[in-house]
Amino acid sequence: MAELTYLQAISDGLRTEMRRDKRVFLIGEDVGVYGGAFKVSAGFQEEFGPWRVIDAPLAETAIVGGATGAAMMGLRPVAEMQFADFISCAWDHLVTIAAKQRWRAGTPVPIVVRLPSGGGFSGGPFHSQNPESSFAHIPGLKCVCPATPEDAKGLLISAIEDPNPVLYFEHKHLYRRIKAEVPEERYTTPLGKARTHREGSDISVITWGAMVYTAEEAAQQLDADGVSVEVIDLRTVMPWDKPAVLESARKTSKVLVLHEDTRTGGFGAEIAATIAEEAFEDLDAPVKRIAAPDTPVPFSPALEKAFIPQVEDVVAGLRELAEY
Amino acid sequence: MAELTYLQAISDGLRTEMRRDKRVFLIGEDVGVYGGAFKVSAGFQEEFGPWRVIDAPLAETAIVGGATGAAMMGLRPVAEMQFADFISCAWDHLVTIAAKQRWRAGTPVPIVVRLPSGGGFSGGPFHSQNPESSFAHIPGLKCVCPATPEDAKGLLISAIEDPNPVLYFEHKHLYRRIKAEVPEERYTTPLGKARTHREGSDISVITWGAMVYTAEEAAQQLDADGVSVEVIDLRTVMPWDKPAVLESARKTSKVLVLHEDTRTGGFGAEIAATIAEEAFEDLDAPVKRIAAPDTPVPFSPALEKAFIPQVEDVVAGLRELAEY
Amino acid sequence: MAIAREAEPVGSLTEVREAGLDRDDLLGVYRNMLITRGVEERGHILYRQGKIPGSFYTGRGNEAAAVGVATAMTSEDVGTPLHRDMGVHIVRGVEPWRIFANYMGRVDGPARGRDGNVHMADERLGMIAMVSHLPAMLPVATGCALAFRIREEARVAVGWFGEGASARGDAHESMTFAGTRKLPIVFVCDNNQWAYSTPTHFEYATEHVADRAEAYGFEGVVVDGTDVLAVYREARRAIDKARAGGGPTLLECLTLRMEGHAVHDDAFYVPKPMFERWAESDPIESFRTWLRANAELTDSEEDEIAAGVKKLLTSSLERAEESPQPDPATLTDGVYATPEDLDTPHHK
Amino acid sequence: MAIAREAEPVGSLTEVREAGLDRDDLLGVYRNMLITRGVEERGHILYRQGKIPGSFYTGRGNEAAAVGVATAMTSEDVGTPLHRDMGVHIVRGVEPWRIFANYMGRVDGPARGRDGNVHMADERLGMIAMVSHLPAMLPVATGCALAFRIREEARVAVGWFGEGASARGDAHESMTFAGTRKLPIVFVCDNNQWAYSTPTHFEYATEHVADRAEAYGFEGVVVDGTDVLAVYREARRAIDKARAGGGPTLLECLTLRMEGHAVHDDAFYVPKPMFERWAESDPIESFRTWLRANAELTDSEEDEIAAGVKKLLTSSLERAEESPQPDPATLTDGVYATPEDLDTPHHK
Ligand SMILES: Cc1ncc(C[n+]2csc(CCOP(=O)(O)OP(=O)(O)O)c2C)c(N)n1
Ligand SMILES: Cc1ncc(C[n+]2csc(CCOP(=O)(O)OP(=O)(O)O)c2C)c(N)n1
Ligand SMILES: [Mg+2]
Ligand SMILES: [Mg+2]
Repeated sequence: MAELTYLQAISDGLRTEMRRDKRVFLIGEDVGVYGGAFKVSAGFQEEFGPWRVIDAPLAETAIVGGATGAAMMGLRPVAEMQFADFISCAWDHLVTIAAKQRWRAGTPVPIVVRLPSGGGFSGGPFHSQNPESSFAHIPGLKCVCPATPEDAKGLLISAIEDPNPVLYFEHKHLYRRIKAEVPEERYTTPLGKARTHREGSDISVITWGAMVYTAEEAAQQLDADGVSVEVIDLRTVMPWDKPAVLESARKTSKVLVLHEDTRTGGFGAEIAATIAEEAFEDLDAPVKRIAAPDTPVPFSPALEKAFIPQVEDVVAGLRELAEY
Repeated sequence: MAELTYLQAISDGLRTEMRRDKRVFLIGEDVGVYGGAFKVSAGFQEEFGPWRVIDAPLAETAIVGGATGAAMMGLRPVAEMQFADFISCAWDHLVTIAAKQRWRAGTPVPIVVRLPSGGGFSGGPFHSQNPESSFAHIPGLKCVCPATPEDAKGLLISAIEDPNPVLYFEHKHLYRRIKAEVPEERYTTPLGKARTHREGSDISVITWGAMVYTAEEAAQQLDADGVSVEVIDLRTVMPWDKPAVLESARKTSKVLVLHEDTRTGGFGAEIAATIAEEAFEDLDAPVKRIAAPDTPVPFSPALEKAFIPQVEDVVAGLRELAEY
Repeated sequence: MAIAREAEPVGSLTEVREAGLDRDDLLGVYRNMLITRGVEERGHILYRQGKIPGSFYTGRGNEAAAVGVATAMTSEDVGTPLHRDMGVHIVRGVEPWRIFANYMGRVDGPARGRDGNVHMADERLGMIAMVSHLPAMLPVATGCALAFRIREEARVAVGWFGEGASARGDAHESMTFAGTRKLPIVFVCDNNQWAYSTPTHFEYATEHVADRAEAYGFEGVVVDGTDVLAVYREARRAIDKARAGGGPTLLECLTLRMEGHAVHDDAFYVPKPMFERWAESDPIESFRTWLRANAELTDSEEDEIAAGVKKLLTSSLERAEESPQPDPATLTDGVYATPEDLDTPHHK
Repeated sequence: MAIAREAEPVGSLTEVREAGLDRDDLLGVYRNMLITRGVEERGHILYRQGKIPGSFYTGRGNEAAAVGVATAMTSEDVGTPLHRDMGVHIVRGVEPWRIFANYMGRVDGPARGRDGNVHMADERLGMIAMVSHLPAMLPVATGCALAFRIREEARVAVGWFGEGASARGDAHESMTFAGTRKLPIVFVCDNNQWAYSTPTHFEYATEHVADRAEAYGFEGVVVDGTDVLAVYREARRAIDKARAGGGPTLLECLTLRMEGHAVHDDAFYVPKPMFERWAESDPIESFRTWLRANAELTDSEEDEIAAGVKKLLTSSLERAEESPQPDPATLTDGVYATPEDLDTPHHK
């Protein structure tokens, strides 16, 4: 095992698949000569050549729609958006064609779209968003949100193997900040299986992506209060691991749903509504949601701190639940 | 008062505003000479001329983005999508510019986008969708979903007056099916105020659009069981009338949230999660959701009937709640 | 000022032979055009009988364009035909009974009742099912061409779009990408002069849509879309060029949409004389005349073909009506693909 | 083969006078170019001092293009400048201290700390704040032009875009709509030859971006974007034409992006000789030379202007640093506009 950053683990997963399966190729703006805005594919064009690491024009619909066409012809495209925010430019293609083609026409669309997402470094309204909730609502799409380097690699390989359009949200704020042991060989991490990041018995936190670490820190603080907090890392938002979430909810009877995207209509609502419906008799307190307020993502650090859920916000929420 | 169809009420509202305020103009595909795919603007070009009823090229981003630019210059554009489904082609503009411009740059964007939406007549996957949930999640946008002719007119006038981007979902299946008295004079119906379509004391149904009539029919059937069902017509999904919903929930203690869009991550999740959180102590049963299953909208009548929530589905849901 | 090349009509049988069609092929083309129109005419009757749910679209006037282009494709090529391109499905071998079944929303239609109209394609026959959103299939067709380029296969993608839909960004992004990378694709514009009720001058400001090709670094060609042989020859040239590594072509087939946008539309906005003028160059009638003058088509051959088509359509209708309605219990099946779905010719 | 007109350099002072600039104007232009570069240079220092959160972009090499076009606009005209167009903000009167405040995320920046970089605009000065998504402001600029056309006002919209962003659908839809309706708009392409690391031949397949104008039914012009007077003259022509009802123009200003895409990028992929060649036609230096040769710019005038700019920048920096950080309590204010927000000059 080698110690890899989250970013290196993504590169490693992608390289592994590209070496193993010559159908896999990468397409995106500046992914070739430059190696990608975040250098995920640094050195790839040298290794795989210009027709497997393709510098695309600044044209997101051509990139993602082109990936779909290539996938239908039997390739396994991985498309990179320079920032997840720019996936809005390919929204129509994804919801109209990629998501529906299997169901309505029988044609599978095995594409992966890599989406550097999330805030925390003053990227402002267009370089910080977490748009997974918008896509999780569209039947036919899958949404993957790894939190750890190990999952980043295993989930990316699973996403590439998957016969469906998969949106792979890689959290930029974890890129270089999170480092851990990652197996060197190829492995897959199944889509739709949550991970218990931390076991606990009094309150469950359901979350994903960078918020896993926020939850972990908050949980540690609650230890001091004698409150045992379980942290469930969903890993994939669509499909989401309902059995694991309900099991945790039934065990602890108190649940906090936490995400970095804005609150109203965010995917946390789906999770909270499901728990409240299906574990109704088991709940000792209302399911609480903590999420970003309903605004665009602000640029100034002072504002961004108020926007992204902070450890102290989660601690306060957990205390409220503990005392309920 | 005149008896108008839902469609005539929309025309009436639009004509009223265009006569009153010369800043209001209509732009869309085939809205001029043809009078719009559904004839909402039949005769408008004759009355208002070709520069206030503009036949646009088949270019949704130019239409909606163009509306934004014109609005910034002081006009009050109303853009028509030929079908709500095609708004996916202007998604990027709406979420990236229209929704965020006021907050981040101080520039208000008073546009209305008219969206003929909804199913029920074998329109298939691309002429039947109800995409309001996708937009209701985006801070800065408003979503209006009238159910009655009177509201159709009053809410449209409010939408045009509103200084924000407003998505006005007009349900195609109500166009000619629903007819009622509509005041001849100009009036506004405030955005964000729900309407009690039917009072009741045992169960609340929270819904909007064409589902109001499905709920009403189901409620009538429950009368026979001696169960009194209240039907709340949200009228606008964003902003949504949380106080009215919570009040009804607290009164009846049992709630069914009903919508025509697909279930997972639909806006019903937000409503259910909010009720379950904020009226936790008042609930005698889990908040139930009835919505379309997570698939595209099917073409065949047999499949479409299984897709769109039917009166009997709602009746079954209400009975389940009544017996809880 | 036109920039695109304006193609000449095809003259003699010799010229046609050079372009790759022998006399049997020509009769086959004629037959396919008859089937194309026949399927839509019968479909229209079904619609009036209340057997087709939703709306109904035809491509009357576009038979030569669709059949001509499809005839120039090989079985290995791939295309994304649209709502005026019934002829493509016919040429590539979709049996008419399955088309009628699709119209009626039955399980044997390529879309199995899940989608209607011409929103269908038999993937095994090298087609990809269109969506309503126009021209959203062009990026997909471009991606097919990209796959052929990556694998260095001698295959070509054909992407159809209407002159109205040419205004949308998807057309631009596809042509930009295909042009910069010289991908093996032919962009075929069905220019039927109306986009629903919208005339061409509100959709583009050049004389021809094909005048735009220059802006993408490849050739634009305008051809009379009612002349099946001219369409065939130009499509063949463009496809051969793409196959040989010469990059894309924009081939514009000029026709008139001879009916309303869909069944509900009486096309009141189209000037009568325009219909009259174009009625004189009906693609099927023109080709019949040509065949009689240049390929010695006889009365009996003509009758035989017509009778064969009629029989085919009648039996197809019967078979389609026997196709079952989809089972509501299957509604939620297959929203997500399974690995087995990839066991198709393309996915190896 | 180029289709667009390639503009000549501006010769004499007389020619400039005819184009509408007297000697004072010329010195003003020179001063604005100095301020433009100065603001970005000082910004870069602030960035290195850790005072600017996030990233930092400059338009070095594009000063003449931005200042030249903006100088040709009237105060009634409206524009959507981008991340290389600092000069537009300067010409239209945004005070440098507010720009520094914006860089640093302070409340006195036009974006009040909510957005950073050059994502800012003073609406009262006829600009609309850009978004990151490129070239998403073009449809908005087109809509401004539409408003002017509907109200029959003699005003013009100017929409900026990069040569890279020209590949996206938004550019196409805007130009299509503006071309078919002959809207009063000038599309200005800042062609700095790189889109991040991507060279032009992967973004478009023509010689010039302006060669595309023909496809939209209007004129394309390519001008040396380092020659402020040529840019001014061509922008003025295009704007006058639009104002007079002559419809759009695509004006392409050819430059080189003289730095990396943003601060973090050392532009290793740009061939050294390319930088060297373009360094020889530095826009400010070229104009200074021209002014000395053609407008008798003296040493003392030059010193005075330089000193004035320096003083302005220094005091602006001080003032900006005094601007408060935004109050987190205000975060959720103003997601939705209120009717009072419409009490602006445009909304009457
Ligand atoms: C993106 C999009 N917007 C609107 C429509 C509605 N619509 C269906 S066909 C049509 C006209 C299309 O014109 P054209 O591209 O010329 O094709 P034609 O129907 O004339 O063959 C329109 C506006 C659509 N299908 N897709
Ligand atoms: C829709 C979209 N996709 C990707 C990006 C990321 N991005 C920012 S600038 C840039 C290059 C832009 O090139 P160009 O249009 O030539 O402008 P330049 O920066 O060279 O002035 C890219 C790819 C973006 N801003 N918008
Ligand atoms: Mg057409
Ligand atoms: Mg550039």
